[in-house]
This record gives sequence, C-alpha cells and structure tokens, in this order.
Amino acid sequence: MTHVGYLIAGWSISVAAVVAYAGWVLVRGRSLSRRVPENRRRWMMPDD
Amino acid sequence: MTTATTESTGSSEGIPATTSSKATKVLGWLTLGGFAVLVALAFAWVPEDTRITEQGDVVGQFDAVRLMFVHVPSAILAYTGFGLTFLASLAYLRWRTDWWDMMAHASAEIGVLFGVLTLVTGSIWGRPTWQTWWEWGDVRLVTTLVMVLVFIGYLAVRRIPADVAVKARRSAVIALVGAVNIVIVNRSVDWWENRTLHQQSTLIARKIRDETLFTLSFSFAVGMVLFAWLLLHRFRTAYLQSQIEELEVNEALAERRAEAGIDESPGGRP
Amino acid sequence: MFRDAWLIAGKDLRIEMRSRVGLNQIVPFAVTVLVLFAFALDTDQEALRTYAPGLFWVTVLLASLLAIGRSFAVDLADGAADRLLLSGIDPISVFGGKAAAIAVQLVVLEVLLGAGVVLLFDVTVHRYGLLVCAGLAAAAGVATAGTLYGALVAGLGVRETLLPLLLLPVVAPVLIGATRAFQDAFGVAGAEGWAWLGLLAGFAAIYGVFGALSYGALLEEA
Amino acid sequence: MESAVRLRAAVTLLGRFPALAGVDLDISPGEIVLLKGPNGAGKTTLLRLCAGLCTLSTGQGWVLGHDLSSERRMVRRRVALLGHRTGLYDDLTVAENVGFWARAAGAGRQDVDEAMERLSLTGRLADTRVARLSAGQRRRASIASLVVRRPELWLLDEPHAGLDQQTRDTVDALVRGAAAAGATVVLATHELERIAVLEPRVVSVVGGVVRGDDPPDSQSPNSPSDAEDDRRVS
Repeated sequence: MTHVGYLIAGWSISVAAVVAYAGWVLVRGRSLSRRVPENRRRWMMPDD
Repeated sequence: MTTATTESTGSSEGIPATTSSKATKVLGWLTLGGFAVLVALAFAWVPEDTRITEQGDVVGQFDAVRLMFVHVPSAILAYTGFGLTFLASLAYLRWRTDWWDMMAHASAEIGVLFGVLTLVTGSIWGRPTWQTWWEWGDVRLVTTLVMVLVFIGYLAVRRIPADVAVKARRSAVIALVGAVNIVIVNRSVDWWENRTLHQQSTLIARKIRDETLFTLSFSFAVGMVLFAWLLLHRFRTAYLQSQIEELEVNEALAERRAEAGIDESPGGRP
Repeated sequence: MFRDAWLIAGKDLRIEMRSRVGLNQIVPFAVTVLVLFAFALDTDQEALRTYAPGLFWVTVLLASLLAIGRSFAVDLADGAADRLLLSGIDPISVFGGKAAAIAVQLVVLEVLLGAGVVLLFDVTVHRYGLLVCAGLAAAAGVATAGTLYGALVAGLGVRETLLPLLLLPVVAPVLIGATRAFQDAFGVAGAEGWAWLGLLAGFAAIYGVFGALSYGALLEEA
Repeated sequence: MESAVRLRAAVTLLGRFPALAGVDLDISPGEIVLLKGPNGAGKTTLLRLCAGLCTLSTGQGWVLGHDLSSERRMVRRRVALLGHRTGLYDDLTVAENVGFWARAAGAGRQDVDEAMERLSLTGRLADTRVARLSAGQRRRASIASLVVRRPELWLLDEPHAGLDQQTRDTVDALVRGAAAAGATVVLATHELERIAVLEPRVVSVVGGVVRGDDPPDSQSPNSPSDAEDDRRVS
C-alpha cells in the first residue's frame, strides 16, 4: 500500500475530530439535561 | 427534523438525562455500522487508482485515492451545514422564532467542523497527488477557506454575551451576508486565476471505477446520517440551554417581584 | 432620504475633520505599514514595484478597519447612537450617510497612500482612468460592507477584535479585484483591469443594497 | 382620548436581568408624572421602554397610541429622552450639535435660535466645542437639542443630578414650559421638592414594578374608558 502515512493522517484526523465534537456535545447535553425539569425535555416524553 | 417527531417511549425509572432519543440511537448505530462498512469498502474493496499510459508507465494516485472517502463527504457536509444555516437564518428573520435561531446555530457549528476537516484532509490528499499542501489558484479551495473563516466569525458573534434577540438577529444577517459572499468570492477567485486542480465532474464523466463510485456514494450516505445525528444532539443541547436560561429568568423575575413586595408566586413567564 | 443621508455624512466628516484622528493617527499608521512592507521585502526595488498594488490594498484594508471602528465609536461615545434612533431618520439614510463618509475618508487615504507608493516603491502609472475608477469603486465597496459590519458589531462590547475577523474575509474579493486593476494601471501585469473594475462595482452595489435593506433590522433593537 | 403611556404587565429583560418585572401604568396626555424609588428599581429602564429604546419581553404597551412591540419607530420620533448621557458630539460646537439634531428632526433655523436662547447658550458658548463645556453647560446643550424636536412626551432621567444652580432652574423651567404647552412629562428624580410646586402625580417604582400611586391618584380627568381598553388590546 502506498501513501500509508497520508492515509492514516487523513482518516484518523477526521475520525478524531468528529468523535471529539460528538463527545463534547453529548457530555454537555447530559450536564444541561440534569438542570432542566423532565416536562421540558420533550423528546424524552412518552407519547401523549 | 423536529423534536416532536423524535419522541421515545419513557422508561419506567424516569427520563434519562441525555439528549438521546430513539431516533438518535437508531441514527447513531447506523453511523457506526455504516462507518465500519465504509472502512472495509474503502480499504479492501476499492482498487488503487492506476492507469497505464501508452508508453507503458504506471500513473495515478495509487492508494492516496482512498482519502477521497473522507474528504469529499466532509466537503458535502460542510456545504450542507452552511446551506442549512443560511435557510434557517432566512426563516428566523421571517418568523423570528427561537427554533430557527437554534437550528442556524447548530448547523453552523457542524458546518465549521466539517469545513475545517475538508481543508485539512484536502491538504493531506493534495500533497501526494498534486505535490502541494495548498494551491492559491484553486477556486474550490479558496472559496471553502473564506467560507470557513466567515462562519468562524459567525460563531464568534454567537459566543458574545448579549441580548438573545439582538444576537439572533445580528447572527442571521451575518449568515445571509456570508452566503452571498461565498458566491462573490467564488466568482472572483475563478476570474483571479482559474487553474483549478480539482477534477471537473468526475462523477458524470464516468472516469472513475464503479467500485470507487459506489463507495463514494456510500460515504455520502454515512455522512448524511452522521450529520443528522450530530444536528439532533446539538440542536437539543441548544434547546436545553435556552430552557435553562428561561428558568433562570423566571427565577430572577420572582426574586424581583419579591423585592417589590408582591407575594403571589408567578407561574413562570407570563 | 438623500437629505438625511447627506446630513449624516456631513456630520461624520465634520467630526473627522475636527478631531483629526484620521490625519494624525490613521494615515501615519498606513504609511508605517507601507514602510514595514519595504523593510520586509529587503529593499528589492523590483519586488516592491511588482507587489506594490497588493501591498497598497492590504494597507488600505487595514486602515479602513480603524476608520470604520471610529465612525461607530463616535456615535456610541456619549449616547448619540440612541438619539439617532430617536431622531426618526430612516435607517437607509443612516446607512448611506455613514457609508458615504467612510468612502470619502478612504478616498483621501488612497490618494495620500498612492503618492506614498509612487514615491517609496518607484512605480509609474500607465492608465490614470482605470486607477481613479478602481480606487473609487473599491472605496465604495469597502465602505458599504464596512458600514454593514460596523453596525453588526457596534455595541456588542468586543468590536475592536471582532470587526477584523468578520470584515476581512468578506472584503477579500475587493482585495483581489482592486489589486488586479492596479496591476494593470501600473503596468506590472497584463491583467484585464476594466473587467476587474466591474467586479469592484458589482461588489459595492451588492453590499450597498444589502446593507440598506438590513440596516433597519439591525438598528431595530437597542 | 388615548393615553400617553399605557403599559400592561410589561416585562423588560436586560440580558437575563428583569429590569421591569410586570409594570402596569397609565399616563394621560398632559400629565406630569414623577417616578420615585431606590436606585436599581427600574426607573431608567421604564423611561427607555417608553422611548422605544428597550424591548418589551412580555406584556403589552402603547406610547402615544403606538404599539411598543411593533411600532417603535413611530414612538421614537415623537418622544424626547434626556438620559445620563448627553447624546452630543464632543468635536462639534454647541451650535453645530443643536443644528444637527434640529435638522435631523426636520426643525428649522428659527427653532434652533429659539432653543439656544431659551437655554442661554448664546454668544461665545454657541461656538464652543462640547468637549470644553462644563457638566451643566453640556446638559443645557443636550436639552436644547431635544427642545428643537417639539416632543409630545418628555422622558427625563435624573435631570437635576450633578448640576449647578442655574442649570437646575433651567430644568425646572423646561418642565413647566413643556407642561404649559400641553406635553406629557415623566421624570425620575430624587429631588422631589423641586418638582413639588408643579403638583405632579407621584408613582413609586420598586423592584421593577409600579407599586401604585402615592399619594392616591387625583382622579385623572381623561382616563381611558374600558371600551377603549378592549378595542386596543384586541
């Protein structure tokens, strides 16, 4: 396989950036969720 | 992609404190599975890019072509994000609802993420294939760079502590100007020095192999699912933030009224 | 509408003439930048002549940030911005007036800097008509886009740092177009100067219309 | 006859701080209203809201018949707000400042001369740059540039604060003159005794809320009828 260094760099940077961003959003979402009462988090509500 | 359509059944032990729902879980697993398949396709199935010239020399990008499957979908997602920001900003100025403002914010952030990735992966791909990290004469390259810069500025404005409505309105105008600007920059760079290194519409010309084409399309699909997953989570985070701010305002309002000696407990913002 | 725009422009220009901030600070700053470019390029007369158009316009853009920031700082200094809102003047007129005042200041700056470039960088002008038209059109473009962005960041408390970040990517086409037109006018490169002039004029027109339309929405709140 | 100011449960947020936490207030045309209350009670925000410079977060409001949530531009051009800041340009002379604001409001040369005369800004003072004026002179120049607009509603925020005797008297004369001309005057001041001779209606503002009139309202002759109330709200 040629250009292994470039391939590893390109793919791993992309994956790392997306994972880091997604992790940040999820963690932030969790901490914010705890501060909001359940009845204001509509997407977790059972069908009514 | 409204929050109302993505409800999940509540669990018996209370609602978990996350931004996940049934919909995002499905999208999340689809993304992970799709990504695994994409890696397999990109590295095991797609052949290296070679051609044999009439003189018998072997030319092409060889294995570097496998960078296409992160670079091109990144670019598509970046433009999708910015396009959505533009539409949401337009909708905000028309209807002035927080929903559109949060949508604009969420999609701009994701757009910047993939915009930066587009530039980085493009640079990494360009080095072995074009023998350069960066080419100023390339229209798409320079346009994308300017666009990412404009939206980094947009996010900077959004981070300023200011009145919510003021910030939303100003951000919306910046997004609109930014979108118009993309067209102007694109045209002027095109005129400036049209020596693009990008392949012109390779998809239509059918110059690439079927395996490569299929994998590229597959990477778009995985990218779109990832985009939807990120957008839902980011939007809900923004929504939670606004809910917390509203709760704080209600609290402050009650305190203020107590200061005035009004005993009736206000049932929230009237 | 034009009467009010004229009134605003006259007020801004009179303040600038009185305070002499432009003459005492912005112009010396711009000249300093030019001199620094000369140092950076190592007194290579040929390189200076080749890059003179680009250096000239980068300098103008940097100096324009100061002029734009100042135009809004003057209104915010002692509550005049509120009074402008209360005056009932059409926001389109305020936009037009402020943009016109900034454009006039930029033209003056361009003339002074142009003389500096001719003297310091040893360039000769081949096409005066193109030079003048490109200078005017570029000033109009930077002034309209600058006024729009100046209003966008005015009163947000961090405008000194935010304005460059927002405005510079947006005026990149002006830099490209004006540099090309000047290269043609100076005879250092065979660019199609008049076509680039079209781009500059188009830029000014688009931002003029866009700014006029959105200025009211920007000023609506306080 | 519609009221000059009418607020219903008006809430104004400054950032996340509720400067006004549900204000109900009616002011009839021609009234002189004195807002009193501790610092931070919301007097300044109330005046700015009436001028159309603050947004109504919730609740409803009308000033001179214009809706505060949709017609603020109409409100703005008919009121005058004298705030803590002068609204003048330091590098222009007094005459240039007053002239600029007069022309912005569509007033003529005559109005400028009259206003300058009234606030004793004639002679050398007229051609002095604002930057060189004393605090009292600045305030007078600021008032002159408001007088030329012939506002129907005066909103004065601490008009006496930090001023010399001459300027304080000028302010009192301004309020008297405005009232005599039929304009409505709302002012926030700590110097109740200076205004007492004008027999204003005193409204106390505490904690972002109007706490009822004090002393009890002297039966306003042209308070709006209930029927009109319904029509305006709908």
